[in-house]
Amino acid sequence: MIEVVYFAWVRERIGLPRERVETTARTVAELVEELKAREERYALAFSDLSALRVAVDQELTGFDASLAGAREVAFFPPMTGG
Amino acid sequence: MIEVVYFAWVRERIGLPRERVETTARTVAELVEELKAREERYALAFSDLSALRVAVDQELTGFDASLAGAREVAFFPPMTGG
Amino acid sequence: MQEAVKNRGREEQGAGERVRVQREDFDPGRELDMLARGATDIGAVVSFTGVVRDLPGTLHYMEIEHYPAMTAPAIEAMVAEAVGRWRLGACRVIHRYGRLKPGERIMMVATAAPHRVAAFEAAQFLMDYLKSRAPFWKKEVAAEGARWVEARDADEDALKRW
Amino acid sequence: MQEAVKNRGREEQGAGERVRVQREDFDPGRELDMLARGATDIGAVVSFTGVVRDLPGTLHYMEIEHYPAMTAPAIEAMVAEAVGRWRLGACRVIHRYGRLKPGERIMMVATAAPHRVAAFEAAQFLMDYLKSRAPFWKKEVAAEGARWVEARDADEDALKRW
Repeated sequence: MIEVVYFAWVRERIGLPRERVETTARTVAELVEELKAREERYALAFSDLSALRVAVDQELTGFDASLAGAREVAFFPPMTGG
Repeated sequence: MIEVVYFAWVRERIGLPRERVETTARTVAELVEELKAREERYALAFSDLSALRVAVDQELTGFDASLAGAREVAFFPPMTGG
Repeated sequence: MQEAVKNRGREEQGAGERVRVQREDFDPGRELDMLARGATDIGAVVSFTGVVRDLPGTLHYMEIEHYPAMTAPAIEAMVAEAVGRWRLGACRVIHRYGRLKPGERIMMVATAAPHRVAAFEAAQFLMDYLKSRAPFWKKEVAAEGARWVEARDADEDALKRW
Repeated sequence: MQEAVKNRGREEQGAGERVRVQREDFDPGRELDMLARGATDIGAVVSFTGVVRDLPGTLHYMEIEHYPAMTAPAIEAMVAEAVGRWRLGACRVIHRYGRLKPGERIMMVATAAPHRVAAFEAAQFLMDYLKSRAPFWKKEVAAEGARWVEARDADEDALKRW
């Protein structure tokens, strides 16, 4: 079980801020494939990975990052703070 | 007649903050030569022109600047504001 | 000991931490006063304050979303790097979230160092990193509709100089 | 008309001018508040505050001398250039003279612009020019004696980037 969190327009497209996901994915990329296979709104949200950023356990990382031991994965657009 | 003004260590070496000078100098450099010829303290203050800056009528300029129409000449070390 | 008492006094006022993520507004003048206090060997203090712009005059408000579990630790890591790299005597970052109207303050960075170049560079470093690496997202809600502010290539490029 | 009334109100408080050379201290927070007020299209406010350092701990005070007839006009020219070049929405320079103790504020520059890069650059430009082109001279009076602060080559070099 892994906690998956969404922010900004990713959250809006998927329609919820967070969910617990039962997964056997070993990497973020595999998790994304599982999610895209679920429903159209996931496929839409993840259609262009270059427009997305990912954090595993609150650390920015890449889509090839391992999920071994991970408790939380967050997906969001490029940040616009400051 | 021209008003000559001194600041910082130039003022301290010459021993006064300002004075009215009767001069026929056509440039700042000529005025400096006149002043140096006066007394030891002037010669000392003006011994190294590269350590001095000059303003004519409150505008920074060079030692070759003309004194035509000038009312005030100021001599001082490089500025250290901020 | 005296220093400890002073620090406790500051924390009671809720302004002792060097990173704060909050919904409420803040007082830049008070932050600058607190920053220099107690710090030694400071000759230069630089501050940056970000304000909600409303160029076409149609913005109702800006909604700032963030990632609570990540925000403060991510900014704290940036601050630690800036403090070490430019040997800052003091540093403060405050970033708001929630609904902000045009003219309202969004955030503030303040740096204190012995000399001006270090204070300026550290503040710019922090701004560049906050822009592209702190988990905030801005949505503009205007007469024309709502839209998420897009990251600009220039903001990503700005990181390269550090 | 409303703007004129507003400006008159500010000047009565003695803080409306964008360049001030004074013996008295000032309040950076109040200056920042005044700066943004009434200005439009501001997204970024940068401030620099210079403070008297006392690194070896032996400084009694710093004496700042200036050239009254030249100081404000020279700074005003620098501000006019910065405002034009970076299209600043507002700008403020305050510089003190006289006797200042360690920890006291010496001066402040504040710039307001639509974006952060312009506000930062304009503030750095003004600092670099104030350092080497505004007619101020600092004398440090310490336990060991008095000495005029010397200009540094690095300060002169800093002007080249503008």
